[in-house]
Parts: sequence; C-alpha cells; structure tokens
Amino acid sequence: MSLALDGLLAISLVVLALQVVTGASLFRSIVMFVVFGLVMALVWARLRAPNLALAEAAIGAGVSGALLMLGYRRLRAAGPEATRPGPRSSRLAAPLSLLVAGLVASLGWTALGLPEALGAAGAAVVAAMPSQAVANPVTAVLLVFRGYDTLLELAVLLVALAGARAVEGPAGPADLAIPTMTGLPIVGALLAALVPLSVLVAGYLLHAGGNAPGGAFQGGAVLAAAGVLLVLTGRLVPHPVPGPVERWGAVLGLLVFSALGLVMLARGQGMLSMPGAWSIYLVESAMLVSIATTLVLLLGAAPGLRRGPLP
Amino acid sequence: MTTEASLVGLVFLPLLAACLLWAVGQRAPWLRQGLVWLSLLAPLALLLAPTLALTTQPVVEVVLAGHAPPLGIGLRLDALSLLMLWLVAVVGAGAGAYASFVEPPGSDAGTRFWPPWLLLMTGLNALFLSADLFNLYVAIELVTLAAVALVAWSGKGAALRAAMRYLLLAMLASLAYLLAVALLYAEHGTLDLYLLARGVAAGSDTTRIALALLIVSLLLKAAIFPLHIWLPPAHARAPGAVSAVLSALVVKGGVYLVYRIWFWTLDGAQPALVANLLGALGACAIVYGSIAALLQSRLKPLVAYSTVAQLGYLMLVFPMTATVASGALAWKGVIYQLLSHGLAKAALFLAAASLLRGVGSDRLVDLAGASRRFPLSVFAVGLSGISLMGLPPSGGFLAKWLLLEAAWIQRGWVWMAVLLLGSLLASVYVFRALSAMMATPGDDAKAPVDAALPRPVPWQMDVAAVTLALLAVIAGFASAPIFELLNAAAPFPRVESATPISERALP
Amino acid sequence: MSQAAIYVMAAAAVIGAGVYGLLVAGHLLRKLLAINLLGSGVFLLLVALAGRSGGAPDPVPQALVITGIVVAVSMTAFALALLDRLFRETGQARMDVADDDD
Amino acid sequence: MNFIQVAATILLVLGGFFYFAGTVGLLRFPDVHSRLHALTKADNLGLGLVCLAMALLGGSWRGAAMLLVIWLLGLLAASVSCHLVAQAALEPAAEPPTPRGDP
Repeated sequence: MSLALDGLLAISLVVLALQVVTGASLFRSIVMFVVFGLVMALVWARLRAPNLALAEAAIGAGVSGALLMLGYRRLRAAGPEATRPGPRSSRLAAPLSLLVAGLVASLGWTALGLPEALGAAGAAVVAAMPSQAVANPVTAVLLVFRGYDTLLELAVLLVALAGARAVEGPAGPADLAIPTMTGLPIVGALLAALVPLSVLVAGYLLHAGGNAPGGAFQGGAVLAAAGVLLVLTGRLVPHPVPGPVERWGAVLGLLVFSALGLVMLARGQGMLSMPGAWSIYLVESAMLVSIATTLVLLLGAAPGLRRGPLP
Repeated sequence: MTTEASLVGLVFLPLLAACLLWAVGQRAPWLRQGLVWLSLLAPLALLLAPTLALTTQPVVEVVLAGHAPPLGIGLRLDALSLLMLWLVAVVGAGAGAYASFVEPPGSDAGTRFWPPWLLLMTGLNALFLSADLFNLYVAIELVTLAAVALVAWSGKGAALRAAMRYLLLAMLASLAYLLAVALLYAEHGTLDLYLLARGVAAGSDTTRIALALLIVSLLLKAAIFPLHIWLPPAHARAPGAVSAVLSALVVKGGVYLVYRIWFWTLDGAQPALVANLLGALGACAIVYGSIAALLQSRLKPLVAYSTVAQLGYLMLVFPMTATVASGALAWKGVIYQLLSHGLAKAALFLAAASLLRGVGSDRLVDLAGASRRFPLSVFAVGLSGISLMGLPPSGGFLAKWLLLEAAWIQRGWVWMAVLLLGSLLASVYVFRALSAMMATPGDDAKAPVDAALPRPVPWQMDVAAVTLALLAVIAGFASAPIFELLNAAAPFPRVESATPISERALP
Repeated sequence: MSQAAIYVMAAAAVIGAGVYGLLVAGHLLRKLLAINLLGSGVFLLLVALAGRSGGAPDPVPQALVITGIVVAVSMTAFALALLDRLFRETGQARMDVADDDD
Repeated sequence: MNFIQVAATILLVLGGFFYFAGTVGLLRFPDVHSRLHALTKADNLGLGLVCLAMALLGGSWRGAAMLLVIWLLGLLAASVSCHLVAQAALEPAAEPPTPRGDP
C-alpha cells in the first residue's frame, strides 16, 4: 500500500518533469514546475526527510516558483514575442537524454545493491549527536559539523545578489515599478493578518529547528514570502538606492557567523566551532535575516526598498 | 596556530571585505579603497606562514569546528595547493590593482564591481584548500557565479550572451559533479577526498564511472577541448582584469581538481587507457587552440584561444606518468606550465585590455603603431609572449622543456611532435600580434571614430601587466625552491630519485 | 522493488527530462527550468540512495540537499537577472548553447 | 479500529471527495468565475475536513490548534486570491493566463 503511494508520487514527478520541458507555453511550464516542487516536498516527507520537505516547499517550489513567475512577467511586459518558447532544436536531444536517464538508472540500481550500512559520515553524526546542544541532526550537520559549507552557501547567496546588481548595470533593473494591487481593501486585511503571522512562523521554525524539523532557511523563506507580499501590494516600493536595512541585512548572517568563528579560533577552539546552543540560535537568527533580505531583494529585482504610500 | 590562522584568513579576509563593502554601499570611499587594497595585498603576507610551515612538513591539515572528517570538513595544504594559492595571491593582486584603476573602489561602478570580485577570490582560495567533495561543490558554485557576473560586467549584448552560455554550461557541469558525489557518497559514506582514496581501489564499477563523471564535469569547468566552447567568447568579452583571473585562475581550478582526483584519490588505480585519452584531448587542444588563435583578427579572442591551447599542455601529464622518471619530469613540467601560463596569460590579457582601452579597438589592423604610443603595453605583450612560446629563459620554456624531456624518456614521439608544433604555432600567433603592433599605420588608416582616441593608459595599469609578465619570465630562473616544494609533496613518492637534466642545466 | 529503488528510478527519469529540456528548449526561461529539474533529480538520487538502509535516515545527505536547494535558488535568481539584462540589451530571450557567435 | 479512527476515516474520505469535486469543477467549468467558485468553496471544505480528521488522529490540543490555524490561513489565502483573480478577470485589458496557458 505504502509502496503504491511511492509509485504514484514517483510517476507524478516524472510526468510533471516532462510537462515542464515539453509544455506548450512557458507559463504552463512554470506552473508545472511549482507543482513538481510541491510533489517533491511530499516525496521528501516519504523519504523521512521532513526538514527537506519544508525547505523544498518554501524555497524550492515557493521562492524559485515566485522568482520564475516574476521573471516571466517582466519578459511578458515586453510583448508576447518575448515569451514564445521558440523553435526546438537538436535532433540528438531525445536519444541523448534517454541515454543519460538509462545510465543514471543503472548506476543507481547498482548502488542500491551495495551493503546497507549507514555511511561513515552518517554514522559519525549519529554517534556524535548525544553530546550536541541541539537534537535535530540535520541542524547539527548544517551548523556544527559542516558549518563551513553553510557559511560558503551564504556567500553564494550574497554573490547571487551582488552579481544580480552587477549585471543590472548602472541604470538598475528596467522596470522598477512593479504593477501592484494597491486599491483593494481586502489586500490590507490580508496583510494585517499575514505579515505578523509570517514573522511569528519564521521565528517558530527557527526555534523548532533545534529539536524538530525547521531552521533558518525555512524560516527565512517564510519571512521572505511576507516581504514579497509587501512588495507586490505596494507597501514596499522598489528604490534605486539600497537603505541600511537592505545593505546590512544581506550580510548580517555572514558577519555574525564569521565573527563568532574567528573568536573561537582566537580562543584556540577551532574555526567555526559552536560554543553552545545559544551560539547556534544566534547564528541562525542572523542567517534568517540575511536569507529573508536577500530573497526579497532578488524577488523584487530592486537594489533597495522603501515604504510605499499607503492607499 | 599561525599557519591555521593564515589559511583561515585567506578565505575569510576577502569574504569579510566583500560583506563590509556591500554593507557600506556608496558611503565612505576611503574605507572602500582601504578594504579593497587590504584584501588585494594581505594574501601575499598571509601566505608566508604556510609557506614556512611546508618547508618542515609535507602537509598541513586544519580541522574546522573541531570535527575531523568524515564528520566535519578539513582544510588541507600541500605543495600543490600552496603554489595555487600563491598564484591566486599574485595574479589577484596584479589584476586587482589593474582593475582598481578601471573601477576605482570609491566610485559608483566600484560598489557593484568589487563584491563579486572579492567573493571570486574567496571561492578560489576555498577551492584550493578544501579537502571535501561537497565543500568543493559550494566553492565551485561561488567561483562560477562570481565569474559569470564579472564576465557580463560591460553589459554589452555579446558579453551578456557569453556570460549566459558560460552560466548554463557551468551549471550543467556542477550538477554532473554533484551527481558523481551522490554516487560516491552512496558507496563510500564519506566526502573527504583522502578518506575516499582508501575505498576507491576496492570500489565497484559505479565508483569508477562516478569518478569518470567527476573528471568530465571538471574538464568542462576547465574548458579542456572539446568542452572549451564557452571559453573564447566569455574570456574575450570580459573586462581585462576579469579575463586575466579567468584564464589564470578560474579554469585552473578545474584542472587542479582533476589533478587532485587523478593523482591522490585515484592513487594507484589510474587506468592507462583514460590517461592516454586525456593526453590526446590535450594534444587536440594544443593544435586546435593554436590554429584558432592564428585565425583570429582581434587581439582578445586570439589570447582567449591561446588559453584553450595552453590548457592542453596541462593534460599531457596523464599519459607521461607511465614510467617513474618521465612521471616526475612531466609533473614538474605541468605545474610549471600552470604557474607560468597563469602569470603570462594574466599579463597578456591586462596588456590587451590596455591596448583596447587606448586604441579603442582590439582589431589587429587597428593596432598598427601601438608600439610607439603604448610601448609599455606592447612590451608586456612581448614578455608574456616569450613565456607562451616557450623561449628560454622563461617559465614557459622550462615547463615545455621538462615535458619534452619526459616525452623523450618515454619515447612518446607523438607527444614530442605535439609539444614542438604547439610552440611553433604559439610563436607564429604571438609574432603575428606583435608585428601588427609594430607596423606603421598606413596612410589609408581611417581617422579614429572617437575624437578622444587614442586615449592615454594610466601607467599603473601598465606596471601591473609588465610586473606579471616579468614574473612569468623570472619563474624560469627561480625554479629551485619551487622544485624543492614539489619534491616534498609530489603525488609520486619516488620522485626524488630522478634528477632531470633541466635542473642541472639551469640555475 | 523497495522505496529507495522507486525513487532512484524516478530521479534518473527526472535527470533525463532535465537534460532533454536543456538541449531542446530554445527559450532561456525553460533552460533554467530544466537545470532546476536536473538539480532536483540529483538531490533525490542523493537522499534516496542514502535511505536504502531502512534504519534511521542519514542526516548528512539531507543537510547537503538543503545547501544544494539554496545554491540552486541563488543560481536561478542570478540567472534571471542576467536574462533580464540580456533581453533588455539584445531583445533576445532565446539561445542555443551550441551556437558560436564569435 | 476504534471510534475516533472510524470518524477520522470518514472525514478523510469526505474531504477527499470535496477536493475531487473542486478539481473536476476547475477542469470542466467554462469560465474563470465558475472555476473559482468550484475551487475555493469545495477545496476549503475539503481542507477543513482533512484538518479535522488530522486533529482527531493527532490526539493533542496543541496539534489541533495548529491545524485550526492552518485551516484559517488556507481560508484567508483562498478567499483573497479568489477575490484578486476574479477582479483581474473582470478587467478586459488584463486577461489572466488560463490553466491552458497562453500561446
């Protein structure tokens, strides 16, 4: 019975993936991609990876989907020609991709036949968990054991933002004025309820991440969603010059994480070691702010944001 | 302790500088100026302690967060990574100094230019120090995104197209790399390059195919023929200082990782067939890249295709490790090629960018008379050309001589022919570029489109280019300490037994 | 057929679809979608293979995939900014990776 | 199977039925407004029933409270987005992309 569910999810994944790459219109492909992300979240839950399910739903499907939708909308504003999928090329594509899929499948199949022991790294994590300040092993891997990865990943997020600013050029993004739905009273009611709740949920996810599924990335994505709502409804309007909140917010996570790491190095305890649960929550809070700020700025495709005129 | 702090500093200094530059935005120009110069020059000082440490021990290992692999992530410094870090520091300082006269850190453009630049340096230093497959993935992504952003810097259509193609292919390569990492983790349960080495010899076919996939993905990042198609437009369209670090450092990151995996992780299990295949790809790259460079009508694409060719030499080491003596020679040869090409090519790109800036065009026909108006830039082109051609006493000469010697010992006549042909073709394309610059402009030369042309080039920019080119030449004399380092931590423990003629022939 | 086997097969198919999309699509937005699919397939393979033991799930691949998802989002966001500028400068949002315009 | 499990199963089946009905409506109804009608009304009810079933099975007040919040949020999001889509559909200039997609 449960395998049937897995089979159904797997088939949905494949069908959706094919829809994404062969769909008649780009808009349809993007919608299918978001649905693909949501099914993926279910798959992660089935694979006993609830942290990943949350991350996928919030970041993989949510933020990526919103980014692609907004990118589509900016192209679409230039006329229907800009979003026409265009002629298909390459006669080799079908056989080549079948070959790749077959190769990956056979490699994976062989790998499945290997001894079923937990990998050395996984076993080491399980063995080290009892002495850790947090009980969620995924959070422990992200912040304690492999914190360096996470730090470089924040740098990747920053380079995406800095790179986006660099390629936008001196004029900034073409269309700073995102068309908004400011006039409707119902939107105000929605924001009044959702924005405080998003802050609450983001904080909850961060706090829960220590012992249960959740963490800074998931929380940051939720907070970013609230920020995007504010941009889309005209409460925050794009501005060509970033303010202090945008500038410092985007790098807070990296600064706090590195500073703590350097202090620990100076005290002879090893770069990036975490002296206790408080340090993990401190770093994660700073990361949450950075992730949310960066994602809102990337989604808004604007260097800075200012409070907009209230309707 | 100081070694550990220095290594950590190499990654975190540019990172923190990038963060602070981003945070201060357009305020405090003096602070921005200071941060940029600090992060350009400090790596040179930071490298002293690790260099000293490597004179007494072959390897320095740093455990991060107090958790050793397989649980945590390790940094690992040996002679190869040290030389790469020196290359990053020297070329980064030279090209960065050059860029600071094009995009002053205090200017508006500077606020957009320097954060990606410094994050690129962060990523490169992280890449050359990391000993963890997944950590390397994140570092590679950091390098790639920063590099693509800088390629697109000019905002011109062709540069943006080149950047987009580079991004798409680099992402494909990254995901192929990650796929290989997934398969390796499934079988061996570790991401550490050196712990992995213990399992590889006894590994299954899946391991071997995964490692092959890993190498192919890195060859795409390293732009080794025939996976080079993204390189010429990207390197030719990028701003000069960016082209310099792309050709000198970024593609070398891919080559470095191929070496790491081939000689360390795959130690003792390298299949001869693949070694010959890689060598053949290198030979094709040399011939194809040189001929393509010969056919270019503009200077920057010529230099970019020359990079395709010069990268080919780095692949010749694989088939030459079949015998002990030739292996030791070839290993020194390719490392020398890696370093001297890095310096020479960075200098050449900087000089080409100066000429482009001064003359307003880099078409070879438009460069006539450049030698009189921009003597220093043309001098830098000539000096770096010496190393690319492999003329004595440059570093390039030593590299090609060592490779030739290795091929001779191994009786690899094909490799010898390719090496000689490559040097011959390189001389032709370098002389072609130089003679275009020495030519007297004809009477029919059309008047410059822009009244401001020819525009003066700040002397500091020329100094940066000439210094790097001089270093590439001087590298030929100063081989002894580098060879000593390489002997101490060569992938082949039997290296010391061989005393190549070239070491006796040259001081 | 175990749960892990089902998802390994699905991952292989999704990777194949991603490669197909990358090769076939003319529009850059769809190429980006294809790269994202390719990434998802690789992530799925990583976790599914590590989950074959059936015991306590290995937390390491899960943490790696969270990092991978954030990297993928960063790449997508940056690529969209690049696409915007490319479209503004050239009026083109389509590209064939193999064509050579230099 | 005790009483709670039976009740939860019935609720789940009912909830599934309403989701199904909503989806059929989305696919079969002719225009934007009737599709919205099918989607929001039926799905909100379906979500409520599923949440109720989960609350019964979960067996804790804390969990039940969270599920209630989820349902309310779902209602809020559905009603607002339904309103916005309906509003947009009324304006002739801005035709919203239909599920079939644009050319």
